[in-house]
Amino acid sequence: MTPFLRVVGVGMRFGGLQALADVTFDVEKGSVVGLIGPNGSGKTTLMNVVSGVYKPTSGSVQFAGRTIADVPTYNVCKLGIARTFQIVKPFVNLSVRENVAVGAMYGREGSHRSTRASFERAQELLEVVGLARVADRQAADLTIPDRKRLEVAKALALDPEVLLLDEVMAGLNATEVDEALQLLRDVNARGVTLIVVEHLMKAIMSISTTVVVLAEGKKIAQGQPREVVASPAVVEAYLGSRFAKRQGQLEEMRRQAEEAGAASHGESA
Amino acid sequence: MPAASTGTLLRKVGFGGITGNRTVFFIMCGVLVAMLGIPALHNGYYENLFRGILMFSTLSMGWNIIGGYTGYVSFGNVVYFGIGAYTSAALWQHFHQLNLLLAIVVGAIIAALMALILGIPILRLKGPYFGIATLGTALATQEIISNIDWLGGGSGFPVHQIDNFSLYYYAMWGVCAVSLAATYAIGRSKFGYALVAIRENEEAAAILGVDPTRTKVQAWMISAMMAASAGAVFAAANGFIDPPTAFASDTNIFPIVMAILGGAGTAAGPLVGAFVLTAINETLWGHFPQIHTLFFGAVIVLVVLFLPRGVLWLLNVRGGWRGLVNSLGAYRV
Amino acid sequence: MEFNLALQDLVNGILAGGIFAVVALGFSLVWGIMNIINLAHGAYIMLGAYLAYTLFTFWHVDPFVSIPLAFIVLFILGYFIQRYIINFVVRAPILTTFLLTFGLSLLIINIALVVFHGDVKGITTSYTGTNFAVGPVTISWTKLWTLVAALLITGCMQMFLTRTKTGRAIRATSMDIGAAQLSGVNVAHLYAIVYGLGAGLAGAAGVLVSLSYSLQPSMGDPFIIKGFVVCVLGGLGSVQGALIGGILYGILESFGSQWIGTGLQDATALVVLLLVLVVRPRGIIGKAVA
Amino acid sequence: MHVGRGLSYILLAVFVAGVAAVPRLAVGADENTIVFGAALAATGSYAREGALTKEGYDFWSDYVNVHGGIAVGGRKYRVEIRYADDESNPQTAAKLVEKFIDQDHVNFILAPYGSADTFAAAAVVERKKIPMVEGNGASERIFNQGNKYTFGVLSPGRKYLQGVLDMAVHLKPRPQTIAVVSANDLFSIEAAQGALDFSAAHGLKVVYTARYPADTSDVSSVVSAIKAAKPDIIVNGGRLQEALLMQRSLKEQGVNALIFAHSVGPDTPDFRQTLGKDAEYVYGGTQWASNAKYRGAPGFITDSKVYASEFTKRYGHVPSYQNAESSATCLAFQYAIERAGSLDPLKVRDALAALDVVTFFGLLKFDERGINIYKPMVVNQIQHGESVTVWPLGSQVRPPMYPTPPWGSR
Repeated sequence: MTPFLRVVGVGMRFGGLQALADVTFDVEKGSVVGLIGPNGSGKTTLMNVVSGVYKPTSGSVQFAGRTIADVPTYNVCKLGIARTFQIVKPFVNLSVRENVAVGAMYGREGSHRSTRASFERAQELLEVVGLARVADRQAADLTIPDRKRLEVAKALALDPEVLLLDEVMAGLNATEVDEALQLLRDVNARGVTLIVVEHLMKAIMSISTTVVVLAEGKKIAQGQPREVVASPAVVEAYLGSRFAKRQGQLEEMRRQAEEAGAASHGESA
Repeated sequence: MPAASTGTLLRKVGFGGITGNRTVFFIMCGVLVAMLGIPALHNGYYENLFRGILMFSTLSMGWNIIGGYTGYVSFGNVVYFGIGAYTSAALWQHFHQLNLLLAIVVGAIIAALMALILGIPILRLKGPYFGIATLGTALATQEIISNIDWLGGGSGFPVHQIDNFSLYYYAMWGVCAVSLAATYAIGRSKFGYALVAIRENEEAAAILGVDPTRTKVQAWMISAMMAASAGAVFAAANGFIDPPTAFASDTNIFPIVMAILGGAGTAAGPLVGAFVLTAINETLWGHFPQIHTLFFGAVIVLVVLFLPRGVLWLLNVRGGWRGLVNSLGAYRV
Repeated sequence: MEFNLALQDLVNGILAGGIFAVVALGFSLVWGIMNIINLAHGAYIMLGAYLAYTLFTFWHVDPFVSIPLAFIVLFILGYFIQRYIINFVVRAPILTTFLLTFGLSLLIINIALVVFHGDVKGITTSYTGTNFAVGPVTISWTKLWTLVAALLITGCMQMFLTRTKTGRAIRATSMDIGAAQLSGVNVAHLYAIVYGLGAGLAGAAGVLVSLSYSLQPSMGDPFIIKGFVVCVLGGLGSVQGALIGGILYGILESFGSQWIGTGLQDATALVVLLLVLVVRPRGIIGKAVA
Repeated sequence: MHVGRGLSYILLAVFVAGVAAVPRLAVGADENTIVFGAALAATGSYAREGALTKEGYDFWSDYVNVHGGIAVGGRKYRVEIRYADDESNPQTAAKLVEKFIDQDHVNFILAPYGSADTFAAAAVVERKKIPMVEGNGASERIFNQGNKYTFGVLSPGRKYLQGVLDMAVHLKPRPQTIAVVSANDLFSIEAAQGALDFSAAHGLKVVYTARYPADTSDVSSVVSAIKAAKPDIIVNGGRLQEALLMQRSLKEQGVNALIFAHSVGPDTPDFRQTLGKDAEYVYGGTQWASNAKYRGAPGFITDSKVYASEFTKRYGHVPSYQNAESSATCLAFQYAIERAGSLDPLKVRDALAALDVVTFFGLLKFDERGINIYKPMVVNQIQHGESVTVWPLGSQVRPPMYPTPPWGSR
């Protein structure tokens, strides 16, 4: 069975800058892929490529039997891919409900949904993301966390199969992060595949089924969150080589100490 | 130095949908219906004056679709007004057809085609470049038509007038009513929200599934049809059409000032603007025959400085007078 | 014979290009740096022309001498109009400033109509119309000196922008208004200077126009759209762009009128504008501006 | 209800009242005054010519009122002219004429300046069945619409340049070739067409013809084409601005010819003042000249020299033909009203149609379409800074200074 969404050898060059180089990974249906990496590693660029905003200079993204690069930006959501923006892009002069309603009108099921039905759908989603209280306020008057919630609600209004979340938890306090994580779990539970870009390790660890790590535009690791985080390549990418070497020595010493301890007690603890 | 997006200027006023303040909308519908009684006065001057208001309201509503709702400030809608006028004149001159309805329909279709052909390349431009490209189209079209002998060349040609002159008034009323209804319908429809989404943030709108190019071209075609239908009736009512009359710069600029004065991006804004501006112009002209245009320039300056978001915006200015005053400095450096 | 005619048109175009360059330079400064489409630019051109006419008729001041005078008078007028009127909406969207300058233009033109009346005036100096022949081509002295004056004006402007402190502050503000403010630039004052320069250049261009063309209150309006076309051809905010664009436009209009159709003089230039805009929305040489 | 809402309702109420109370000029036309409505340009591109027309109208009304007014059925009526600015815009002209008739209940209409504005006004008076006389719209098209209520005292546009060519073919050495150029507007095209028709009929070879945009700011490429064609006669159809621009460009490119002629310009004082010595030798067709030798009927100034001197005393400048044709426009009404013996619009219209009277301006007689094709036009030449009638021989004051010397040797 062909995988749900495939990123095949994607490269992105802006003039001299090679933002992405030969990134390849598959995404299982219903999974949650955590996309991590230090600043400037190409995470947001990859999101733009997957969501069809950028056309990759090499390789392609395959989804629902189509190459995303061939699909015009405005039809990508009709295939089932929705996304939020790292720099939020609300319709400033429209009310919060209207912002979400536009997604409901032009998303995947938008064509056979009347204006009234779109507004009702928008109201539902506002309750889901906890913005019902400000439904009639102008989007311009929202706080940063609320604007992020609005981005999620607008993306959900497109009835997506795959939801790309670009640092929706940046700038949230602890309780807000937990609420956001719970929201994402609910959305995922309803069968929506998620690709999450975050810097908060705690969030990524708890929600991702698999993790992909980027550094300087290259994929340096993929797998279960626990293994990936421990691998020296990832540590080196985040904290630099010296630290990785020392951490490797520490790891080595700890393992030798355990072997020595086990030998002296003669039986496994 | 990125200027604030047109959206911030065209802040939605009032509640419920993007049609603008509902009470003012129904008041204006009432005023429009009341205007049906004008011909009964048998005063040619009033009929001419109010037919002018209806014409400019239609043009202003036409501009409002592309400039107010979609945020693409066009300075070339007079092209479609001219096309409508010349269709009506050509139908009479070459086919001896005087059926006004036919002239309106044919004029609207030709204008819509022209908007389609012009729209695809020009609507890719942004801000001042789009504005001047449309202004350039208006000037070029006027000069090209004045060199086409089949269309009367530089000297233009007459349009035969029927005796029951009030017919032109009712025709213009009909065109205006249809435009108002269309604007209100658009304001409540998905298409309307697609326009407003493009005005607010075109890239985000595309992400949400709105096809920018197709939607913008459709908006400009509707805009063109409204302008052309007004032009078709004007040509017959005026009795004579030549390039300067059909493509006058007043017909190009006044509808924009009216939309802004009334409150662009709303349904009733253009109508309110047309009334207020005509009232100002008539009273100025009545009392200062020689220098009324001078005062008119001053009025435009004052309106833009103190009422950038239109009369309807006053309905919802928050914080009373203080809100009004400190919002004036919003764009200072 | 066709070749001689083409040569004459080329010369006509270049000679006319001088005026377009100065007109475009003022227009380009205000647009490039303040993102304002200045529809009152035509009115300032008219004021410059009438100033030259008044000085010439009553005090017999030769128009070329009144170029700096017109520049200074219009600079002061421009400075105050920007500082106390346009500054209110200088950061407003393009629509607001477009309408504001349209209202200002209407105001100024009609004041001039009241003061100078509508009759057509003109300046006829001793050397008006004198010309000399170079082979098949006839060149008018007035137009030649107009071109020389235009080159001088653009030269001075270029030096001002690159050499002087204020000039550099202006260019800095155009790149990033926030950064400029942080580094101590009083932007309101600076914008007033920029708008003043734009109006001053329009005044100077007005004097050049009054040498070859007749004067009446709405004489400035055709030059606005031409100023814009030259800005697009030559690119925004650059002095060389205005000069090259101006000469290019002059040639374009001259050839367009001769070989495509005398009645299609303006239409040809506008069609070229549309083509350039659609192909390269930022002008041929210009740098991209927000 | 916060201030915004209250304010806006007040505003809505104000503007509705404003529009409703649109200025109704108090029209207490007491019984023995004849009121004329005149929509004239005070602003816009015809502002200057509109002012000249107003001078012509006022000069006539003051003269008539001083001399006891117009006799209608045994009673003397004063005359009053009501003005409004039509912004040199045909739509405004039409609106104002409707206002004069329906709102101010004027008796008759005096036409605006310019062919397009007159055309729009003609359509209105036709509907309202109120006679209008015009003296400043020379386009014959106005009279090809079967209008019954519009009369033009002036000769039609095509005759403006024909007089010059009629003179040319009678001069020695007889010019052979001609270049005909014109601005691209109603009047100028007709003037140029008149010249082309005349040339074809009288063996003048047209070596170059072109139309340039009206209100253009540059004609240098047209002039270089004329220079290349080397014509004997250069004829330019256009208004005052176009005449100035063309004459200046012709000198700038050193274009020489035996005859330089413009349809409008030479007889207007501004042309001579602006061009100074460059205006010398230029010919122009003109409806009237102050040295014309007509003997007018009683009731108004009979001799054009007296008209010229009285006018100059009053306005401080020699009357141009626009002033004279405007006064003649009112004269037509004066004689028609006296002959009709009533103010009834239909009777006055019929009197106008049958009018046949010589005035200081020349013969006032209208053909069945309403235009005065019977009045000959005179050809003036600027000689030593003065506009002098040189053709036809009957009204010649001084012979033409022909041929025009090259620019270099003036």
